[in-house]
Amino acid sequence: MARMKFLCDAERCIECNGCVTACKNENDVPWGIQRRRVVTINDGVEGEEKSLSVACMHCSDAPCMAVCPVDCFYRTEDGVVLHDKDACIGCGYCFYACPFGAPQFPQEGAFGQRGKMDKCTFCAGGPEPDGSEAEYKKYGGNRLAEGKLPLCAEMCSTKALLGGDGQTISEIFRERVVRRGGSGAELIGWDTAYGKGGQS
Amino acid sequence: MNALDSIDDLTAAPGAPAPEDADRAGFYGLIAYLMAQAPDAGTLGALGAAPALDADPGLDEAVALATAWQGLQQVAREMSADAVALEWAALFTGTGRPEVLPYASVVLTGFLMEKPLAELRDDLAALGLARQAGNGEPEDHLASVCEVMRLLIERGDWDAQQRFYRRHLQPWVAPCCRTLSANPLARFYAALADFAQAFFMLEARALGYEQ
Amino acid sequence: MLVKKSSKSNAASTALRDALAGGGAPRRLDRRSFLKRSGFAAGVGAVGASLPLTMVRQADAAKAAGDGAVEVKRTVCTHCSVGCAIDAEVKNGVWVGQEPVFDSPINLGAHCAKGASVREHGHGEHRLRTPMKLSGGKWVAVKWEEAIDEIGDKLLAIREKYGPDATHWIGSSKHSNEQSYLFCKFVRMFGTNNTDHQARICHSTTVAGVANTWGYGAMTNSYNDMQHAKAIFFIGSNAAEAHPVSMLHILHAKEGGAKVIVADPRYTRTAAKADHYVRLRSGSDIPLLYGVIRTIFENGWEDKKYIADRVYGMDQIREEAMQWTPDKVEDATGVPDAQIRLIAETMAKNRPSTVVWCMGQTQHTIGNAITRMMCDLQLVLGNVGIMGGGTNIFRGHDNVQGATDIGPNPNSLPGYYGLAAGSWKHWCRVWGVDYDWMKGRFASEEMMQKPGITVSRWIDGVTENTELMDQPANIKAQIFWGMAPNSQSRGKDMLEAMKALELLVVVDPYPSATASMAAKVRQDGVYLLPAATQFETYGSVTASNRSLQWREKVIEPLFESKPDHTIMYAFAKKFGFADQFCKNIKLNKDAKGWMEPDVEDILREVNRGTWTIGYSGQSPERLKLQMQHLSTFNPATLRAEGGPCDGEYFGLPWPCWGNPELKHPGSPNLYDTTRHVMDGGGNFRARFGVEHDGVSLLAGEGSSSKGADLNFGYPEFTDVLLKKLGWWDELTDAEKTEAEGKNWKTDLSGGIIRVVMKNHGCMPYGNARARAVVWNFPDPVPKHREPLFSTRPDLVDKYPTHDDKAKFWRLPTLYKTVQEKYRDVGKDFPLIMTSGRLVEYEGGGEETRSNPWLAELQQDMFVEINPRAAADRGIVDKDWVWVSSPTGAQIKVRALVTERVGADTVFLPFHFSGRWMGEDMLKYYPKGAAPIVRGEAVNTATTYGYDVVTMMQETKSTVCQIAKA
Amino acid sequence: MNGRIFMTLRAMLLACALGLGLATVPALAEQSGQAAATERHNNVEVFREIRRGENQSITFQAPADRRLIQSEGETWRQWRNGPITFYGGWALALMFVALVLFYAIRGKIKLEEAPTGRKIARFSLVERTAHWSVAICFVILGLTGLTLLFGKHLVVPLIGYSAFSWLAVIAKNLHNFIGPLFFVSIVLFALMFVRDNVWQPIDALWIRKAGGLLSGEHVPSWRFNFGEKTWFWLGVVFLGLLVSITGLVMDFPGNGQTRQNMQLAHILHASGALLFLTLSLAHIYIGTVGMEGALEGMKTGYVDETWAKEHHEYWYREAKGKAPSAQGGIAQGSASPAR
Ligand SMILES: Nc1nc2c(c(=O)[nH]1)N[C@H]1C(S)=C(S)[C@@H](COP(=O)(O)OP(=O)(O)OC[C@H]3O[C@@H](n4cnc5c(=O)[nH]c(N)nc54)[C@H](O)[C@@H]3O)O[C@H]1N2
Ligand SMILES: Nc1nc2c(c(=O)[nH]1)N[C@H]1C(S)=C(S)[C@@H](COP(=O)(O)OP(=O)(O)OC[C@H]3O[C@@H](n4cnc5c(=O)[nH]c(N)nc54)[C@H](O)[C@@H]3O)O[C@H]1N2
Ligand code: HEM
Ligand code: HEM
Ligand code: SF4
Ligand code: SF4
Ligand code: SF4
Ligand code: SF4
Ligand code: SF4
Ligand SMILES: [Mo]
Repeated sequence: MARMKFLCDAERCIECNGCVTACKNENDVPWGIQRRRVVTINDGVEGEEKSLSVACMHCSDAPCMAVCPVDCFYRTEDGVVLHDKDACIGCGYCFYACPFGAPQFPQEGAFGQRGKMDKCTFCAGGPEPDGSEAEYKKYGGNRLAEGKLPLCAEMCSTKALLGGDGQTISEIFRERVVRRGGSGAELIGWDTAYGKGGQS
Repeated sequence: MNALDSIDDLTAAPGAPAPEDADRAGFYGLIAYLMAQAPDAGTLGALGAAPALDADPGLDEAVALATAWQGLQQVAREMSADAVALEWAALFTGTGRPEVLPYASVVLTGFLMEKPLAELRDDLAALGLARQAGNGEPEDHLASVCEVMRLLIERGDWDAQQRFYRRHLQPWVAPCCRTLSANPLARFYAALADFAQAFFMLEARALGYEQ
Repeated sequence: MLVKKSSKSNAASTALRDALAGGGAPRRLDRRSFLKRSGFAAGVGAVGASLPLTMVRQADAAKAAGDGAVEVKRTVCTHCSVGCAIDAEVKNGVWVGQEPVFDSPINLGAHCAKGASVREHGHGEHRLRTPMKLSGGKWVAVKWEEAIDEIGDKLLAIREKYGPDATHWIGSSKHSNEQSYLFCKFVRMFGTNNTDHQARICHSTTVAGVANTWGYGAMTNSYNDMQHAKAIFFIGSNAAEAHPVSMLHILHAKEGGAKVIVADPRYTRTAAKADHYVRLRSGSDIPLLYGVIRTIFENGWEDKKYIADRVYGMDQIREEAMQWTPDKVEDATGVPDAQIRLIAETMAKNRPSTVVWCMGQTQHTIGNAITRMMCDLQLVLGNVGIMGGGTNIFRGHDNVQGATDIGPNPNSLPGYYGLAAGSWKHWCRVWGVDYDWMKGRFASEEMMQKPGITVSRWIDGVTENTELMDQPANIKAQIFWGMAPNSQSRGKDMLEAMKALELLVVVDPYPSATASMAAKVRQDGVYLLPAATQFETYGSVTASNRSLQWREKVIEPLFESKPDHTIMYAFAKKFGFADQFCKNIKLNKDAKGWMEPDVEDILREVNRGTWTIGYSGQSPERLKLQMQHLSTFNPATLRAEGGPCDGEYFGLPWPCWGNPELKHPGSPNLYDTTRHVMDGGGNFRARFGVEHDGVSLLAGEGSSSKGADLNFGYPEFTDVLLKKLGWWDELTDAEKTEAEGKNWKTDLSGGIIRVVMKNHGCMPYGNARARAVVWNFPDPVPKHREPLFSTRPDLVDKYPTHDDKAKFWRLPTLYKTVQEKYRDVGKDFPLIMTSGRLVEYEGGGEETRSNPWLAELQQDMFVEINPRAAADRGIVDKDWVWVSSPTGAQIKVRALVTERVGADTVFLPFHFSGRWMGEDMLKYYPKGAAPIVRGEAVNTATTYGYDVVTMMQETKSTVCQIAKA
Repeated sequence: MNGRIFMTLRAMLLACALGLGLATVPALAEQSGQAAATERHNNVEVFREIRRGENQSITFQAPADRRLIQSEGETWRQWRNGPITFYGGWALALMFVALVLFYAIRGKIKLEEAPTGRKIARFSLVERTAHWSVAICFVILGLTGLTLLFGKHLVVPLIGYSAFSWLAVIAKNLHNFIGPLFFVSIVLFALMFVRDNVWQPIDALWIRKAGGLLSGEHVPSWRFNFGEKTWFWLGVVFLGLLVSITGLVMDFPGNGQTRQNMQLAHILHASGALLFLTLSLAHIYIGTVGMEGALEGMKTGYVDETWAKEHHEYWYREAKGKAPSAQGGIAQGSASPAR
């Protein structure tokens, strides 16, 4: 079975935010929550500026899952980390634990009132029946069930953001690195990129 | 168009509705009409002069409705048609986003013209209903779903009423009325919203029964 | 661990929750008695029962509201000229989903932030819903019929009293080709040339400069073709933000080894992807380019044969270049010679090499000369007319190319035919109207042939002393039909102009920027009409690379809005020329009983008249067929391989010669002599005569396109030339009748073109040399001249601007006077102020700032300022600051302290409006109509300055001072 | 993999391999060869920089913490799921077992002499109210907090996810709302009792004799003995303030605290809370089953003279000497309950 992964190529990402609004569009994510964010390092510094688009990485040993007090996370057969909003109590622990700041909350009120956690679903919905209205309302689209891949990756303006079966996309990326003149051998593993939280 | 003609066309269904259903239909019609446009002086007068509701004090919902109805009639008697028209325009029109957006899509998704409207259109088609020519409002407007309820009551189709209410009113009408009622520009419409909310509460209850 | 719930357990937990929440099933009681106990059944609802239904009705069985199926409508992003295709999923008329079109050879499914969020247009929350007018300082709704009547009467009265030239009509590059074309025709039938659109303040200098160099003022190649380039030189273009999806092709080229250089006053996101970055002083492109050309000549890297055979006047360029010694270049540009050499060498040694330019070069008083320098660079290197080379001019709005080609231009009829009597006669024939009738619509034949006032100057058209103007009266009525106010410079003066008008009409889905400015200074005389967006109508759109794509209608017009062409027709009826207006165009009745001119028919009329630039072959049928077979096009060549469009280029890029039956495949790269003309090949256009000052302008021996019967330079084709060559008899009899006394541009049968191209492999427009020297321009050989507002008085003295012009596009226009007055402006305003784009917003921004998915990403107007400049002023990141300009304007924005800009330059995005010199304009917006994000418009603070050929506004180089707020 | 996914992948592949079809364009082998040596081709260095966490910016303004990758989260997770759960859990369990054993061995600390029936006022109504509100809050906070920490290990297996999730919502909300109340009560409470918890020379004796807990000997003290003082200072004051302050940091997000602040707060909170709970078991033990007559004081406000004499001899004497044991006539001075 496929193991779904994202990979963002900093040599290509131009910080156009296409992926970010694609996600909003597909999943009707409300104002204030960004399932995907684009981060730039060394903004404006000649030769040093790089951008990356980041959402939930669907970690194999997912920290969010490990700390959730109600254990509302689960992993699909495709390796996608999803959660159940009905069970979520909005404690914020997943947000403390996640290396990527993926979990977000609709509010940030007094007495720890955050509402239900929301994060990237790899466009795979949630525990409700596939494609149901209830699923859409809570989690947005379920593209995987429709045989499609995440919209953010599908729409990436430069194909910097790859999403899909981990092996296939790293192969695509490796080819690209080779084409750029690298050997491909130094291709990074998930460890280098994302640290312990994300090894696969 | 003559009001009664259009109703006659549409109530081809078995027999005339029972008197209590006629009243329900009337209330739906009233809410729809007042939401769709500001009432003229005649309608406003008729509203002010309509009979009061005689509720059983043991039924909380009914008492609430009677009170809200009284409140609405009171405002109708106090305000001029012009004032209500100004209020209607201030609340529901604008060159851009109006003050209040009484649409299912907005209440449920935060946006106009969203999926709830698409779902609604499915059901309207199945019920053989459509938007009136020349009406620019999308069908998930509060007035529009109320008119549908009115028609379904006049058709006497209880199941359809139940289903339609559950799918297209229940999820959003209460928050919608709350928003309208809380708007600082609203006076007549705040009273209408309170009445509507009380009415919907009662409807939700009534529709919980079998035929 | 949880797994997917079955619906059953879900229901169970719902029940549990309901129970906890205190809900639950109703107590036992029967319904009727429940209702009775509630006080029903007493006729209490009677008041409502007698009211009419206004929203719903019994449907005719035939057209119920929806069939529930999801339909896919193919359309094209409306936010820039890249032309990314979009599949819109529509259910019951609601736009419920958006899918990428992987098959589009242009974007392969890719989108930037704007394109990925276009579905939001389907919500239309901040749209104008009904016509409105300003009455006693308040916005009130009016009925469409009333609005058309009132506006129509006022316009007719103004026409009567002051003449038709007292009106000014700004059309839009957001209109489809058909709407642009119709608008051009519409304004002309009203009787004036006072019409314009975005191109004026966008690429007008490019169009003029480039067309005068080699024939057509358009992008020669395409985004896709850049994959074949081995070096790419961006100068004054920030493609990563302004044309993000183009980067798909560019990064691909780069990964294949192409070298990318970016020259810009800012280290842009495009620069971040380049191999080399060169920081130049804003406005100094000409010295930089001369430096590069000098280096090329000095090293003998020029393409000598190419220059000899295909270029006119290169010696003079060389001469001028030699004057630009390294020290002079560095003094003017700030770029050291090593970098100049790097550019020259990279471009010369990695051929084919291409150049990209955009607003950084065009928006200057000398924009026309800068753009010609770019052509000269490519001519020196022999890069034009080849795959991977060319001048890749990235255009602006989604249809600015189309609107430039066939839309409302003050100096030309569709297809660059100009305004001469012959041009009028040609179009009158196409339109099926009488030339004399047409003439009668204008104030006089003189006014009919005199280019109108440009959009950049309409404000002066209102307020200028009438005596000094080249038209009988000032502008009294201004119509904004798809353009924002905050995109034109000198915002402070615009407010005065708005005040002075008698009538202001805005036809726009999002008219509120104009509305708020107007309401600030007026009580009455402003109308807002809700136009439908391009997703609510259908038609063709021309991308930057000259490809046409067909948009399907995604949804019905929202609220009370109407498509632009329907509104035009309604006004034509009111003005009394409806019959002439749509003589050859079918009318369809829309759902509300309004007459809508048939879009396909409009395009067919365009096809019938626009021979000059080959808008003649793209019939609606051919375009639609292509949109259905996108997958057959190869993204590297844009050519269809197999399928029903086999051999055609994507979008039938113009020129797509002859009539549709000729089946010309379109021209992917202009002037490409390596292909046959029936295969998209060509050569430079013979447009400026056959000789100048005794030197032949025709191309040299052997420089014709592949397979041409005439393998040398030749002039353009006329009936006479055809006869001389003995090709006349190849015309059919019908063609002969039509072509007699005509040339290839005016022969409505298309016979001349057919014979010349198909039978003889020649270009109908002749085969000439490109002109490195454009003798009809103020600076035939491009010369550097300092901006009117410069921080360098020493350079102003060395490179002074032009002399003032008395009557230029109907208005007195100042150069020297201003520059001299402000020679030392740098003392008080020491920072160079430039402006440009953010990826999230488009243009004036009212549309995109109303889209929550985009607005969320950029919530504050800001100024980019270098850490040093900031420190000198005690400013830290995110501080509020005042940016003040010599006009006395000052705007309050946030400081973004960054190395992106040098210490002498600041950059401001231009997409904001809704704040005015510190004041929040919220109160002037019709209630609730303000976009989600508001901010100061940079153009409130921009200064005077116009290109000496085209009236392009100077928005890239002016001056300012910044202080902490 | 079905067709659509294939299409997407095809587009991605196309985007990176378009040129492959175009083999006619000679690869710029020479240059790219050189380039390989000097340029970055993959993301390694970028990610390294990002993990260093410097110079990052995000166009979007919302999250207070604008960093892309935060390694602290992992540390936090290890602390919480590791030592805190583990040692905290064992500490609680062991304390409980220890007390049970203690009870089994030592039994209830009985009064040695018979109660006199004469009562001495020990805690005023105000004091008792304060104590019990602290105590009730504490118990609720403790139970709800522990539900969050151990619930998924201990409760889920018993009642299942759905029910537990309901329990957890209630727990979380109770915890979050009662927390601040606890904070207020504990501050007032501490102020009230601080006077009688200052060091007194006699405490040295108590320390030397280890409170007589094992020997059974009575060690004299003033109003509170050193054991109680330890509970006061370590428990009420230090841990009380610690959990309160850290709790408030977590309870009111959006006041500028970053994710890192909240992680730290959480670690301190949870560790403090567990220690607090562990100690509280001892206190509660003594206050209830552990010692005869102790609870009475907190319940009614009065203690029997015998109890007072045996457990707080100095205080007893002082109280006796100064005022009669009449209702309302409560002695002044250090031995007196707060005013
Ligand atoms: N996101 C987005 N995309 C757009 C648009 C939009 O509004 N938003 N608009 C579309 C339109 S209408 C257009 S015309 C294009 C414009 O696209 P671009 O021209 O690429 O965009 P700009 O940001 O206006 O300007 C480009 C660069 O010119 C630089 N510049 C300033 N002064 C000079 C100078 O004197 N010389 C040189 N060489 N460079 C200079 C600026 O620093 C800036 O980085 O974008 C199109 N695409
Ligand atoms: N300082 C500074 N100023 C600049 C520039 C700069 O770089 N710096 N760039 C300049 C350039 S290149 C350009 S192109 C201009 C762009 O400036 P504008 O063209 O003025 O900006 P837009 O907001 O794109 O305006 C288009 C308008 O058309 C409306 N519209 C969209 N679709 C339709 C339709 O179908 N029908 C009708 N009727 N209306 C429609 C939109 O709502 C919007 O109000 O700005 C120029 N101004
Ligand atoms: C001012 C008082 C307190 C406040 C404001 C407070 C607040 C919090 C907050 C915000 C959390 C995070 C969990 C969530 O958001 O639901 C938490 C967790 C916790 N608190 Fe408190 N708390 C307070 C006092 C206490 C006390 C007195 C105890 C124990 C005696 C305690 C024990 C715990 C425990 C065990 C956790 C769970 C830790 C975990 O699951 O990892 N808290 N508290
Ligand atoms: C629910 C269980 C509790 C019981 C049964 C209990 C019982 C008692 C009793 C009987 C006393 C009186 C001791 C004496 O007379 O000397 C006492 C005193 C005290 N209790 Fe509690 N208590 C409980 C919880 C708490 C909690 C949660 C706290 C603080 C967080 C607390 C803090 C104190 C303090 C500070 C004193 C006074 C002793 C001193 O200041 O040193 N108690 N408790
Ligand atoms: S830890 Fe963060 S990135 Fe990893 S699966 Fe959980 S939410 Fe996603
Ligand atoms: S916020 Fe929700 S999902 Fe995240 S850890 Fe808490 S309960 Fe689990
Ligand atoms: S995979 Fe889907 S949910 Fe996740 S960021 Fe991308 S679009 Fe959003
Ligand atoms: S769409 Fe692609 S290029 Fe644009 S920001 Fe996202 S990942 Fe980067
Ligand atoms: S704005 Fe331009 S690049 Fe972005 S999606 Fe639209 S057409 Fe493509
Ligand atoms: Mo533009």
